[in-house]
This record gives sequence, C-alpha cells and structure tokens, in this order.
Amino acid sequence: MSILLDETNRILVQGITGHMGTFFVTDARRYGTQVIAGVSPGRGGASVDGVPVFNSVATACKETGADTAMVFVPPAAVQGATIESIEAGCRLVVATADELPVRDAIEIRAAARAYNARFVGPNSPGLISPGKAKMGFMPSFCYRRGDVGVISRSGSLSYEACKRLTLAGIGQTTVVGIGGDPVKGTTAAEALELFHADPETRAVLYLGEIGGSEEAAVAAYAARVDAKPVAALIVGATAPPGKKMGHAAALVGSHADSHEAKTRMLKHAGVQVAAGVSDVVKSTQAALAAARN
Amino acid sequence: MSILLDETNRILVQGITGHMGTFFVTDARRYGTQVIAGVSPGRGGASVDGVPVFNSVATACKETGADTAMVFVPPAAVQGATIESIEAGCRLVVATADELPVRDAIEIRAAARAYNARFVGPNSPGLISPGKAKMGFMPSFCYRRGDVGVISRSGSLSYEACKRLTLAGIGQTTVVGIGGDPVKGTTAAEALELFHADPETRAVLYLGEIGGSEEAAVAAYAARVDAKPVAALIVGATAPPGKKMGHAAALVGSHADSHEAKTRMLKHAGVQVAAGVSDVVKSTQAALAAARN
Amino acid sequence: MMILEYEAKDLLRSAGVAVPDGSVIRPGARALQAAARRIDSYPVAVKAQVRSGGRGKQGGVTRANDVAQLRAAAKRLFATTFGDEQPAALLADPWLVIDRELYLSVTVDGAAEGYVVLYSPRGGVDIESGAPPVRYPIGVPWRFRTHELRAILEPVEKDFQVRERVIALAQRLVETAAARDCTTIEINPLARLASGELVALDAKVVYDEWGHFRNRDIAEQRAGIRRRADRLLKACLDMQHMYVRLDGDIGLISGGAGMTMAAMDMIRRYGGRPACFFDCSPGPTSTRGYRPAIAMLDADPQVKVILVSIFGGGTQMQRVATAMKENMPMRRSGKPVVFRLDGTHVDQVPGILATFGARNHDCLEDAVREAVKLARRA
Amino acid sequence: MMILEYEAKDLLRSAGVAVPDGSVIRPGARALQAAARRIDSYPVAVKAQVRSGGRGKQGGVTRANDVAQLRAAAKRLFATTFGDEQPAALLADPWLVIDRELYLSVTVDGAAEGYVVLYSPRGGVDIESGAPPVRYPIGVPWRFRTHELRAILEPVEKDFQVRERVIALAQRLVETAAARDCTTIEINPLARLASGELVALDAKVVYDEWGHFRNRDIAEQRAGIRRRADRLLKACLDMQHMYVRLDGDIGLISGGAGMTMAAMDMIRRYGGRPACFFDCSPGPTSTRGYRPAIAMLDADPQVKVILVSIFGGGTQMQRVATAMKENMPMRRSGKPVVFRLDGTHVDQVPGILATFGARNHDCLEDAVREAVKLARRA
Repeated sequence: MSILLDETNRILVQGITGHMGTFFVTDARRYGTQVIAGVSPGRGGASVDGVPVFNSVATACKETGADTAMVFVPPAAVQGATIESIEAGCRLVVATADELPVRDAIEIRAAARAYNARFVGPNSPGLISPGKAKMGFMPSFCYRRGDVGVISRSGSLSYEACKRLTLAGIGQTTVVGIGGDPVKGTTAAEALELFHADPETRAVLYLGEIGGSEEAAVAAYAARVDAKPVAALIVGATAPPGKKMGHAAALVGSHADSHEAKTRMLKHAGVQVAAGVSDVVKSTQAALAAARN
Repeated sequence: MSILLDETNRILVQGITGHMGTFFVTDARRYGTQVIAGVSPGRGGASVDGVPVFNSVATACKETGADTAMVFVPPAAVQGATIESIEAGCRLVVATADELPVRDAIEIRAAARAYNARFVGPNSPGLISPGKAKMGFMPSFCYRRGDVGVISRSGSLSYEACKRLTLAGIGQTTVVGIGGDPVKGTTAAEALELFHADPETRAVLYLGEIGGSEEAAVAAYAARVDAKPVAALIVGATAPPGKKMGHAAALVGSHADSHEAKTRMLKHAGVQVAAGVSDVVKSTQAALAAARN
Repeated sequence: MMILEYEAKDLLRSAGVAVPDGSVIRPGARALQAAARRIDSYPVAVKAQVRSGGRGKQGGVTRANDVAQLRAAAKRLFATTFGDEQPAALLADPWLVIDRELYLSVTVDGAAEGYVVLYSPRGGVDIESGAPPVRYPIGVPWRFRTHELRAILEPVEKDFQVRERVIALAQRLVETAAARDCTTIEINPLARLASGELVALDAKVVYDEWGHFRNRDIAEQRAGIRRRADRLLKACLDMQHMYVRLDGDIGLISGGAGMTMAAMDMIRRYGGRPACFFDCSPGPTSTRGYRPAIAMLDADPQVKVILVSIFGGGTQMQRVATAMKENMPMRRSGKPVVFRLDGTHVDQVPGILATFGARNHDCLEDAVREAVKLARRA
Repeated sequence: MMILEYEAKDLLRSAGVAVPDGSVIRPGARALQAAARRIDSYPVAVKAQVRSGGRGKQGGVTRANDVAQLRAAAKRLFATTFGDEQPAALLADPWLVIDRELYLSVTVDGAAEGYVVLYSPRGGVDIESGAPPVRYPIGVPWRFRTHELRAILEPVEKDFQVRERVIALAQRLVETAAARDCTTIEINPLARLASGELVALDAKVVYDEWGHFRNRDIAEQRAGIRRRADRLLKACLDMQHMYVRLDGDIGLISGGAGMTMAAMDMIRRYGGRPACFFDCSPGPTSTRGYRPAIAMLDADPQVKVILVSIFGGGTQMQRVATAMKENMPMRRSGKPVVFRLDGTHVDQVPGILATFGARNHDCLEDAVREAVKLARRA
C-alpha cells in the first residue's frame, strides 16, 4: 500500500496549458500516473498530449471522474485554483508552487479542513508512491517500491536521500514533500498518522530542517508506545541563528529551533538521527531493524 | 402571539454596568421584561438592580438559563460581544448601537446564520411586543397589544407611527426596528416572513425610506397571493438625490431608490401607501379592512 | 464618506492595482509650475477633483497636448463649479490609448448580506444606460471564490484573458474594501490597453466613517472635513450630528433619520420648505448637543424659523426641554422657535418650556403648520 | 522581510494603534538640525534603527535630555555597528513614564494552522527569560473571537481594563497582519501608561515578501533591498536567488533550501567552511540564473573555490550543464569550480561538462571532499 496517492487516483491538472503543466503530463504519464483531465479557464475543448482540457474543475470532475488535482498556476492564482478543486470534491490537491503568500496557504488549509480534503504544499516537490504514481517533478530513477515512508520539508534533499535509499536497496511506500513553508497543507504529524495506519509502511524517514515546530511533532510520534520506528535527518547545523535559510520556516528564532536542540529532542524520543546526509541509509537501516523486532 | 420576543425570553444584558445598560434594566423590567442576567467582563459577581453580573455570556447562560441577549457596548466592541452571545447559543441577539462599521455587521450576520440565531440591529431601536416585553428604549406609552405587525428602518419614526396607531385603537403584535444600515441583522423580507407565520398578526405596517432595496422585498411579499395586507410609509420625498440622509442606507443612488419609484412599486404590489406620517392610521385601517375580507 | 479620485487611486495603487502615473495639481501659480515640471510627456488628461457625479459631461475632464494647454485647462477648471463644489485639486494623468472600457465595482449590498462584485464588459460614462452589470454576491469577504466569479463572468465577457485579470482584480478590491472599511470601490472605466493590461482610469471610493477607529485614512478624512468646516458646523460635527443643507427657510432640528425625513416631507406638504436635514440624536444622556445646532441655524441667514421636533426613546424629553431652556438666554437672534417634543417623560415638558414662555405642540402637524405660517410671515 | 522600527510603527499607526509621536533622524548634520527643530519636548529616547536583536543591550537606545545630548547620541549611534548592521536612521521618541511593560504579538504558526496571538503581562527586554506568553491559536484571521481570547487572558492578566484593551489591540493586529501580509507583528514592550492607555513602545514587523503583488509596502521594501544591493547581488536577487553570506571560503551554489543546508553541513563535516547559503533554484526551464551567481562568487575575495551542487527534479540537468558551459568563457577569475549535478537527465551531464574540461562527481561526498582540498590549497 501507500498513502494519499496510488494507481487509483484520477488526476486533473490545473494550468495544464502552461509550461509546467504540459511537462508534468508527459513525465507523470510515462511513470504510469493516471492524468485524465486538464483545466485551463478559457481553453476548454482543447487537449494536451491527448488529455482533454476543461474550463472548470467541476466540469472536469463531472466529465472524467477526476478526484485528485495537481495545481500549476501563478502564485497569485494558487489560492483560487486550489480551493476550486477542494470545493469540487477532490480528495487530494497538490500545489507545489513556491512564492505563495502565507495568508493564502492559511485559507487553503481551512478550506481543505472544511471539505475533508487533503492538501499537499505549498513550496513542496509533491509526492510519489514509487511504482504507482507521481505528482511532482522528482527524478523517477531515485525511487523504488518498498516499505519506508518518507516525509520531507525540502524537495532536492528528498531526491538525494531517496536515491541513496534506492541504491542501498531500500524502497519507499510513499515519499511526501510537506514543503518548507510555515503553514502546510499536510504537516509532519498528519503524514506520520497516515504512515502509521498504512500496513505496508514499516519505518519512516523524516527529512527536517532548523526552525519551526514540525520536529517536535515527529518526536512526539516517535515517543508513542505503538509508534513505527523513525529515522531522521535535520539539516542546517551550520546555519547562523537569526538568518532565514531560503525556506520561510527555516530560521532559528529561539533556542528550541536550533539544530542541536532538535537533534537532542529526536534522539531522546528514540529516533535514529543521521549525523548528515551521508548517514541516512545507515539510520534508516537501523529503523528498519527495529521494525523487525 | 408575537414574533421573536414575548414574555418567555430570558434576557441577558451585555455591558450592563454602563449607562445604557443600567437604564435599560430598570425601564425594561418595569415593562415586565425578563431581564435575568448581565455580562460585563471583569465585573462578574456584582449586581445591577438585583440582576447578577457575569464575566462571560457562556457563564451567564449556564447559570441563569438566559437565551436572549441585549448588547450595550461601545461600537468597536459590538462585533465581539454580539458573536459571543450568538456562539453561546442565544436565539435572539439585539444590538441597537449606531456607529457600527458595516464590515462588522457583515461578520455578525454571517455568524448568526451559521448558528441559526436571529440578530436585530445595528443602528436600530430594538423591538417590542406590546404588553409582553421590550428590548430597546422605545417610550412604552406609544404601544398597545393588538394585531398589526410593524417593521421600521427608523427608530423615532416607529415611535411616532405607533403612537398614532395606539391612539386610534390599533394595537401591535410586535414592532421590530430593522435599522437604517445597509447590512441588517434582520431584513424586512425576514421580518415579513415571521409576521406571515404569526397567527395573531393580521396586517403589517412597513415604515421605510429612500435608498436601498428593502422596499423591493416588501413589494415582492405584498404581491404574493397568500400575503397578509401591508400598509407602508416611505419618508424622504423631499430629500435631494446623491445626499446621504443620516442613515448609511438612506441615499438616493439611482432612480430605483427614489421615493417616487418606491411608492409606485409598492402601490403596484397592492400595498396601502400613506402619503405622509399623518396618514399611517388611515392606511393601516385600510390594510386591516382588507384582512377582514 | 466619498474621497477624491486621486485619493482613491492612491488606495488602489497601494493594493497593487494598476493606475495611471498621474500628478496632482493644487491651486496657485507655483503649484502649477511644479506640476508642469513633473509632467514629462503629453498629452495628459486634466481632471477636476470633485465628488459630484457627471463631471465628464460638465467639461471637468480636458485633454492637454502641451504645457500651454495644461495651464489653460488648470485656469478654467479651478474657476468652474461642479454641482456645488469647486475643485481643490486637479489630476493630470497620462492620456492612454484604450482598447476597451470596462466597469468593475465592489460595494456593500443588503441583499447580498455583505459585499457584491458588479461587472460590465462595457463601462464608461454611459454605464447607466446599457445592460445592467452582472452581480456576484459574496457576503463576508472571505467567501470570495474565483471559480464562482468566473462562472458569472463567462456569459458576458468573452475574452478569457480579460476575464482572468478581472477576477484577480475583483479579489483585490474585495480584500481592500474589507481591510480598509470601504463600502464602495468603483472603477469606471477600467481600461483594457492594447497590451492586454487593465488600468483603473477613474476610481470612486466611499469609506465607512464608523471604521475610523481602525483606519487612519478614514480618521484623517473625517478630521479633514471637520477642519474645513466653519466654527459653527464644526461644533455640530463634533457632536456627531448629521447635517445636510437644503434650499428652504425652515431650520429643522430633529432626531433620527427617518423621523427627520418624515418632518421634512410634512413641511413640504404644508407648503413650506425645509432649510436642512439636521439629525441631532445624541446619546440618551447628553443634551448639550442642541446648543451648537441652534447656534448654527440662528447664524444662517437663509433660516427664518427653527422647528425642534424630537420623539425620544432613550433620549429623555425633560432633559431635552431643560437643554432648550438653558440655550435660550444665550441666543442673539430673534428667530421664532417651534417645539414639538414627545416620547419618554414628555409629561414634564410643558412645565419646563413654560418657564421661558414656549409651548409644546402635542402633534407634529400642529407644529409644522405653525412653523410654515411663521416662515411665511418673516 | 523585517522592516525597521519606525516603519513598523507607521504601519501600526495607520491601523489605529497608539504609538509614540516620534521623529526619524537620517544621517548628516542637516538632517539632525531639522530633527532638532521638530522635537519640542525633552527627554527623548534615541533609538538606532537596525534589524538586529538585542539592540538595547548593545547601547542602541539612549536617553537625551536636551539638544546637546541628542546631538551626542546621534553622533555615537550612527558610528556604531549592531551585529553587522550600521543604522541608516534613528528614531527619537518622547520618553514616556511607564506604569508596566506588557508583551503582545501576532505571528504565523504552523501548529495553529495560521495566526496565533501571544501575550505576557510582563514584557520588555527580558521577555525570553520569564514565563512563556499565553497562546491564542486562531488559524484563519476571521476566526478571531474576543471572548475566546478573553478566557485565555483571564488567568494571567488580572487588570480587566488592560485585558479589554489588549483584546481590542490583538484583534487590530490580526486584521492588519492578514490585510498587509505580515507574518509577525510584535509589540514589546507594550507600555501601560498611568492613564491606562496602552502604547506600542517598540514594534517588529515581518512582511511576507510573496504578498508583494497585492501590497505596495512590501513591493517597495523589496525594491529598496534590491536598490541598495550592489550590481552583482542585484542581478542575483532579480533571479529570485536566496543568498546569505557566511564566513567561510567555499562558495556554494546549490538548489533547494534543504539540500543547500545539507551541503553546508557536509562541507563543515569534511573540515571546510561554506562562504554562503546560495539557493539558485530557478523555474524548470530558466538556467541563465547561474551566470550572476558565479559572477558574484568570482568577484568575492573571500571565496576560494566554487562548489556547484544541484539535484534537480523540474530543473533538468542537461540544461544546467549547458548553462555552465556557456558561462565558463566569460569568467576572468581562475577560481576552481567543482561540480556535482544529479537528477533529471543527469546522463547527459558528463558529456557536456567534458567539452570545457570539467567533470561531474557522482556523489556529494566526493565533490565536497574535492572542494575542501582545493580551498586548503588556495
């Protein structure tokens, strides 16, 4: 199994006629993903790579049975497009865009909650359930099917870590990029709950950063008696305090946010913490070994 | 019977320790109104004229069984206080304050809708069900129990008109001041529906003004085949176009808002339209006569 | 409280809406010289900054092709009166080549229970005579949905690029109206340039004056209006009185907007002419507000008679009567005052009025008839 | 994007929050003279306008009892460096007599799914050392409820008048944060005066730079930062690159915030020191952004080696390699460049790099080891 995404998701692409939309259609379908509809207001009736384009999400869902949305529109339009899909009944909506105002992410999150939908993003690489489907631009060769769930605040870092896992023979159930922004569609805590409920996932690798409170939720999960084993990498050991490291949330604001404090807290909760990206395989192997007992 | 308010309403007063709050307690109780609790944050434990004061509406409702709120707080605090009562489960909330920003009235109205509560105000004299209870500062001697429902956009005008009805022997079921602001807690259309459903109310007197679209709703009701007879007075025949006449909504913005257009529309719908305040008794009598047939 | 076009455009600019890069010109030769130096490309549209509608039809917008024409236009416009308003400023906007004129506004609407968006693909001065704009009722501002507005625009706006830009703009206007306590933001015309860009060529913004406590723009507007008022009106505005000058001779002091209009209507019905709409309903206890009201009407040469008509609920009548009694000795004018007080504690009124030789009319008709008679005689 | 204290206070003032009526002083004798003329009552608090924290503890706030002391304070403060920042302005606020210092802030918080209000009855410089503030999580701004915040404040703030003022203020701050795209508005200290009034003595506001399209304040801030940057950094900022200067000698060009930090951490682990955090992840097609990045590091005398480490998904690696190839002939510096490209279409990379004599490292460890070795040698 996997979480959120598998071969059954029927995906529509908002902004399908743009650069990123068309690139996604080709790449995702090559991977076996069911991309069945596109939405581009004013372009209804056209088609992209054989995928029919509609003027609205509601029409696309009605005509094609789409239940999942991938959003590629300019940052100022992301809130409107995402909420359109949520209100049209999509169960999963992914918006990878960065440059989304936090204010808009807050509204999207509230809409998703009201409609019992799942939102992944913003400022995220998306998610992939290896061997089944992908919603994002992650390089497919970095992944293989397996039994480790991966949660990442950063896109490239998840490619790097998963490639290392894959080369070491460790496959993934689902790799979900929760994104680097302070208000997330899906938090680490929520992704952990999903992996917890997924019978195929035996251990979780969490790729975190300095700043924010996401890591506290990971430690809280790991400390549960029924928790699945967790491995983690926290980057930013060398970041100076008080400077924002690219991601809006990656800023050491107080002592609790620092690399040292987070590492200590995670270790205390029983998490296998990697000393650096070189050690993610070793830490994940340790978590899997714990799962075997 | 009556609408919204009768001797069963258990009323709490927000801002009971202020000038208007204490004046209201004395006056309303003298009329027989059940004022059973007060709310004034930080003054919990005190009492005003024997009425116990609480720090929050939730506590007041729990301790006294209050189900109706009268709000006397400064304009900037009205939104918060009103929504507190709505969310605490009050079925009727009255805020007579003027100077309430429209933006706040919009939020209050939405909250009332979400909680299925009734909000009367802002910028309104409140309401009275003669012989039963009053929520407002209307002079009690102007009213008597009877079978005409009165709806008014203006406070003083409703005193004037009701005194004339009362002197002429025409009593009222309920007199509801819907207020002069563009976004109302209770609209004329909603008040009409309530009077329509009230078996004791045999005819309705509507006191309107230039500007706004309230009068269109009155005409729409009167044109229904099952409508109760309606009399109306529209003031502002002598107001120049483009000038705001005190009430935020009393501004002739287009031809449809004008006194002439409104009068014509109401007459066309079968409403007994009074030529001036001197004729309200005559028009109401005509409406009652129609009710007798 | 409506603000001027250039102020409205400043507000729009601050919210990220495209407006022409214009220059404000104040009266006086120096200010004109400074503006002429700032303007580096012609032609420009020179626009009188007044609140009155129909400015364009009254010649309030002129094209100037060079500095000389700018000077001539400024001279003429500063000397012109629009409605009852003389421009305190002009706005010189670059003269843009327009592909199409649209109409877009956000306003507060009772039926919508809040904000409503109005759009028409044909804007401009003749907006009233064309097909009515389409309506998108929103209610609370955070209920705005781009896909709902899109569905409403589709039947009337065929250019999907314009449609998408209008949707983004409408969202911006709703957010701005909510954040800055505006009851209306109207862009007419909203110009589509050849590049596809939408620019607000003219803008009308109405502030909700009761939002002043959280909005410095509104507070400053209010302060500005009070500052510009003369001493007597200023005292009335300080009391929160609502005053609108009319063209008659009966100075009506009343309480409550509806009752004031009812009295105005009755004055006219009895053959008189009201000199003002003057709503002096203060809080239930303060009655000192009547002094500046009477002082202002006493000083107004147009007013021949003062009619005080109050029907009070929270306003207690013995207090109003006492306030009147205290005011009388300070009056210099001999204008007659007719009283009709009714409402809470009215039984105490006749006695108080009698102390200064006045009497109370039991009903409004009698008081109005008396006032009309006195005005005819004066 | 944090703004300066006086800018933050301007924002608060516009939202109806009470702030001291201070004067901004720019560098230079003339500006000081003008400020001295404006200030008509002493003492004043002279405050260095810098973004760095802990200004107070570094002597960045001084009391001046007269003009002479104001001059002396200005001279000293303009010559002082706080963190790595020299003040571009001072703020002279009237010295208020304070009854109590409180703490109030509104910030964005992931756990709250949006805005959160923080309050402490004891604010001031030592806020971090006292009991943590109470939290009111709101989420969407329109979910703010005065009665909910009141219930949270009751246990910690015993003065009910202060409590009510704090509630009103908090609501104002939430509305302002939402309307103006602020991720933090912090008032510390919020001063209670003897009159009971609450005044924002110091304020910190962080704008969300991605809200620039609907907020001119933010757009101007961004433009200002770009304007003040030198030519090379400006080109990088124009490309949306994220650059933070560090104190090492290995110039790291990377993609993605997490991956960039991972590479920084690895450099340190192998005994090297990164010269910067430099995230150059452009859109999936644009690759010309690498040119200004390399030019900037070439020009930086602190940088001895350039390490290009990109793991691309949407960013296709053959395009990155080609961009590098095109950049190389334009370089004047002989600084070595170490490459580690991986991700989409990486199979085409070695061939392209070979055309200009470079080679690609298969794994990050090798590339970092090489960069550290070269930096030691240089």
